[in-house]
Amino acid sequence: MTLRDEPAASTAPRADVADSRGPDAPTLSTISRSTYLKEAALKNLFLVCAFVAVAAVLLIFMFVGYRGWPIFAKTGLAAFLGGLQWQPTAEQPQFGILALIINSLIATLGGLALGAPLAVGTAVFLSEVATPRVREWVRPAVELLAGIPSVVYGLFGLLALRPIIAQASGGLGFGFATAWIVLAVMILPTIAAISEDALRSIPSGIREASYAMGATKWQTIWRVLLPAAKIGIIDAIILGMGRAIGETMAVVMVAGNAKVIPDGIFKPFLTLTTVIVIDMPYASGDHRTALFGVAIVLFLISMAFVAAIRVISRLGGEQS
Amino acid sequence: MSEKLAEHLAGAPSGSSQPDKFAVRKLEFYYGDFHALTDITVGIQRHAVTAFIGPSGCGKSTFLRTLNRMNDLIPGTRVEGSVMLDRQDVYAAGIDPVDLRRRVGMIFQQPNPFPMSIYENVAYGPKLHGVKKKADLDEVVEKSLQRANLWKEVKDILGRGGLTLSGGQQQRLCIARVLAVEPEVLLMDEPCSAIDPTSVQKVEDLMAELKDRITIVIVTHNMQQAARVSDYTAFFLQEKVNEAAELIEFDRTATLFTSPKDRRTEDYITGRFG
Amino acid sequence: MSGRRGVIDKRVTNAAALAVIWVCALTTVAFLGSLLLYVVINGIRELTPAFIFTWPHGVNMEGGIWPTIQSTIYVTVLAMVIVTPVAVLAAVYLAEYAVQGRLVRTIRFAADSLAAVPSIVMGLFGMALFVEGMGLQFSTLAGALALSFLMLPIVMRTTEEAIRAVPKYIRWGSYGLGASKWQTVSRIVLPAASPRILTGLLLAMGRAAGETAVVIYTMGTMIAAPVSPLDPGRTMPVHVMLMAMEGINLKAAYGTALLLVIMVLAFNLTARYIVRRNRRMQG
Amino acid sequence: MSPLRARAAARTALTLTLLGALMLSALALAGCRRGGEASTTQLRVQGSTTIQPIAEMAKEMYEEAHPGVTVLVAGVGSSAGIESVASGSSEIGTSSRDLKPAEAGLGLVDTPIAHDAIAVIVNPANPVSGLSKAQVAAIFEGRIKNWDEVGGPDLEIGIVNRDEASGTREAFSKIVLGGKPFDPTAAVLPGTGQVRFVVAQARGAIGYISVGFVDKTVKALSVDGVEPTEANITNKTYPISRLLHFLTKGEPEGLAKEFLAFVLSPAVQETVVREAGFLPMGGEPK
Repeated sequence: MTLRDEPAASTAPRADVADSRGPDAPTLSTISRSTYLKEAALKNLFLVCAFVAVAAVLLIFMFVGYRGWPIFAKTGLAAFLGGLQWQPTAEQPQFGILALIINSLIATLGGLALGAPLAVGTAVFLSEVATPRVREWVRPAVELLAGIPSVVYGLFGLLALRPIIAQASGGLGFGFATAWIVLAVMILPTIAAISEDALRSIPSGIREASYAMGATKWQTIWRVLLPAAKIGIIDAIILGMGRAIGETMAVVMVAGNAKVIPDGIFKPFLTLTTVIVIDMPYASGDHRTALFGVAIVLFLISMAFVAAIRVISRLGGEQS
Repeated sequence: MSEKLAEHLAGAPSGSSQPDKFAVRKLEFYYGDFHALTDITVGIQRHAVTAFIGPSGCGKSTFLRTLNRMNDLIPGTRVEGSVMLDRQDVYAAGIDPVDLRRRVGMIFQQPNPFPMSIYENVAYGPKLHGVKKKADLDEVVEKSLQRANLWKEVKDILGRGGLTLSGGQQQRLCIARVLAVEPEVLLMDEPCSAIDPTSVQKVEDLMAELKDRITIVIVTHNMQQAARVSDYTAFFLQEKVNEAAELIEFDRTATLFTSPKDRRTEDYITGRFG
Repeated sequence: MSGRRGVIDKRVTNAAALAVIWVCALTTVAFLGSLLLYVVINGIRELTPAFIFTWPHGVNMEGGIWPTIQSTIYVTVLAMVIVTPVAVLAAVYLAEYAVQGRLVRTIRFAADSLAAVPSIVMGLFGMALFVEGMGLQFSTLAGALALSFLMLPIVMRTTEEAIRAVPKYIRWGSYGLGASKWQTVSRIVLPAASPRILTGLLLAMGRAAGETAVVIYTMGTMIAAPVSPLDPGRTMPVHVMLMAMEGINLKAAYGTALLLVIMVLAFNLTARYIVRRNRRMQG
Repeated sequence: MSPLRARAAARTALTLTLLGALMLSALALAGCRRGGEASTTQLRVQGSTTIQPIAEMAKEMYEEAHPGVTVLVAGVGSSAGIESVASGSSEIGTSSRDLKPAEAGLGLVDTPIAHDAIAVIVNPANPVSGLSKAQVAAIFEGRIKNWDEVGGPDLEIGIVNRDEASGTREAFSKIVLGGKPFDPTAAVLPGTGQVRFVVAQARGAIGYISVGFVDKTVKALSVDGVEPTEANITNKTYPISRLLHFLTKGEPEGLAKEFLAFVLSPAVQETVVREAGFLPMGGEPK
């Protein structure tokens, strides 16, 4: 340790040193009114921008609701939601969307049943099984799958997949079977990406602890990692469901658009989203209002999914 | 104990005819509910290097950051007592922390050049404060880099990214960047802990040169460095976990290191704990 | 103890399960591969300069698809111009100014909800508000406004993440020089976050360029090359959809689809490239 | 320090002003309405997808002959076409069906421009080559479900219907089904080409499209023993046939009148209409 003999400059009188910042240094300035106003104005501007998101949701609800609610008033909510007959152009028009709701649910759940295991498997593969080299190729592939426009999935479904299904089933090729496959592929990247995030956020110490107790890779995945990532994976699946039930363009090309609950998975069907595409070009009057009513239902379903994710995440947060 | 220390500080070690640059009285500091610092009373000598030492987590960096109100940026912090800069309370109502920070510059442990060119890094401060003319900026940039002993190394590569420099050069770039706004005080928070030994030497030389015009406060965990560069040393200690840290001893560096008055200071500088 | 037999069972189960996981991943890749291959094989012959740069003509839209390309680019860029200031400043608020609380929770819930609104609903909303309510009729501006609602949550989220990823100590450096909050945000934080913000923007633009349901009800289906924001147009995805649904000129559907996929992938790949280059530059 | 401060304040003020200006201009843009008045250089033709081919080709030829004139053609379906011309958002509405009673009061003037016949099509592999009109109706109403009921193989019938926006569906429903409802379980496809495409690929399928779109991928059935040939259509022996219409709000005038005259001229009738698979009006009296 080398110590200096004397503190260098401190004790010497300093009055002789020319220094503008002596005791007469400028006083600390107070916050000027203009600075304060400026920063406050900016902060409020940003807040307004952030509030655009809130305003947007309210606007959507209000405008779609404004255009759609007269149909509830006219037919009654129960008849609208619970009616099986969608006969908007009949002489006695009927606006029951129950068949469409049921078809949407069947299409969504089937797509989910096919796509979710595949997606979670892919997520596990990416986070636990793949070597870095393989991962480097598979992950971008999954991400790109997410970027492909839904109309291209629809084109593929209509022109490539549907004829194959038609051959196999002897029917026209439209139906749940075709829609399930298309929807499964479409929701796969969403579910895979979020599940992978959930898996990768598990601290690696947990894996090592499991291996150290003699567990195989699969046991570690099945007993430790998947339970630990449960909340994230459930979120991912709900998000996937939301995407599937709201999907329009891909479904309209392979659904076949018959407004009944079909008596088989190779028979045409119409959903909440596709009825809008099919009917909008010629709908007028109550029919048009009813389509906005369908949009309200879709909007509320999607909000319910978001709320469900909130609740599940909060419950998960309390657990751990 | 602290009352005595305060009395002691009021008289000594100041042999200067000038008042302290900073005079801190009875400072208490809280992070939310956590009481981090208690009863700090100390005077920082003008045109000298003052070192804060102590084991890690003893609050010396926190204290340093109260001097230019950097802690304001952390939500939930609270200060009691007074911090006087040239006899003006920096925590008084209405004081602009932004202007304060221009006058009391700060260097951080991690060299933190902005992701822009060397030139733009140094010119950033002057531009903030309204210098616009290219010629003026050129002059400030050159002068500041020279004062930071970096000019020779970078004068031909001013357009290159600040992040392409070595760690030690980056730290000197940060010093040049601060010097460009001509601060009266330079707070250095462990400026040498993340850079290589040769660069440490350069930064230490720089401090000796700069203190003619600038008051320097340095936080260091390295006692040799404190002994080498500082004129005054303050020793901080948090005696128990979850208890507020306090200032144990403050004196001329030579005195503190050779004949500490407090048992705990002696234990620390002779390496018995910490 | 399960003994030797148990150990073997364990190994067999492990191998079988891992094989299943491999199959999942390979199936995923196979789907992507077959989809891309299908579009490429059917579309590549159509992709001639004449197809890209000339106008469609005749009964079944034979010839080129230039107006749809122009419409797509126009509406996407316009949507980006509309959404960027709002989304970026909103993200600045959330990342730099907001204090966690009810307000922030509300904003986040709204952004998540907005992201979850089905695009067909967004399309009807756009028609109700912009096309009919504001009297914009089917126009590029109406399409861009509706698309900007779609892009808002995406850009907000990626920008907020980008801003949060800027290290604290870089901000301190700026504050330590006497910069105000806005100076620090505008001159240090946003430039430092800009590569990742750009990435988010590109991803959102890719999404918008491929969107069908929103634009079909706001921009219309008329083949036109919009010049003024009030001109209508038919974007590429809408063209693909109409060609496929009409089913007469499938060649145009394939060609447009391939070009659309190339365009969207270009957005995605550029975004990935920017992230990667940026990561490398920052060490 | 204060001039510096002033400069900084000025800069911020500028930034804010610019931001404000941006928002204002966006609002201004949003506020101004598109002029919907008739133009001397632009003609909007909207309506039937069946007529789309004729309108498109005529548009190209007309634009070539009259530089500076733009004809915008959109196939949105007959009903939407009628609505658009009635509301003034197009100058000519095209329709492949007659006006409904409800539409009669809209002040629209109808000019027929071509004959169209609807062919009932099946897969080429289907041995059935002709049906009675009653059989066709029974199939599309869902009363006959298997080809063996009409002399074909034991094969489930897959009905391919058109969407309700389609003028073809409207005509088919009126002529063949007499207004009775279609089998609701039938597939509903929104395009002529898609119907043809699907029927071409599914063995048991049956659909209907304008004769103009029949090609060798599908087989057109004879109805009541009459083949859908040109002669049979123009002499009106083929039972499923109709006229195609151009509609204007009031008597056609200006650009709309010139365009209509052009469409009815032999230059279009003998080439475009034929190439599109329809039959010209010829010298037939209206």
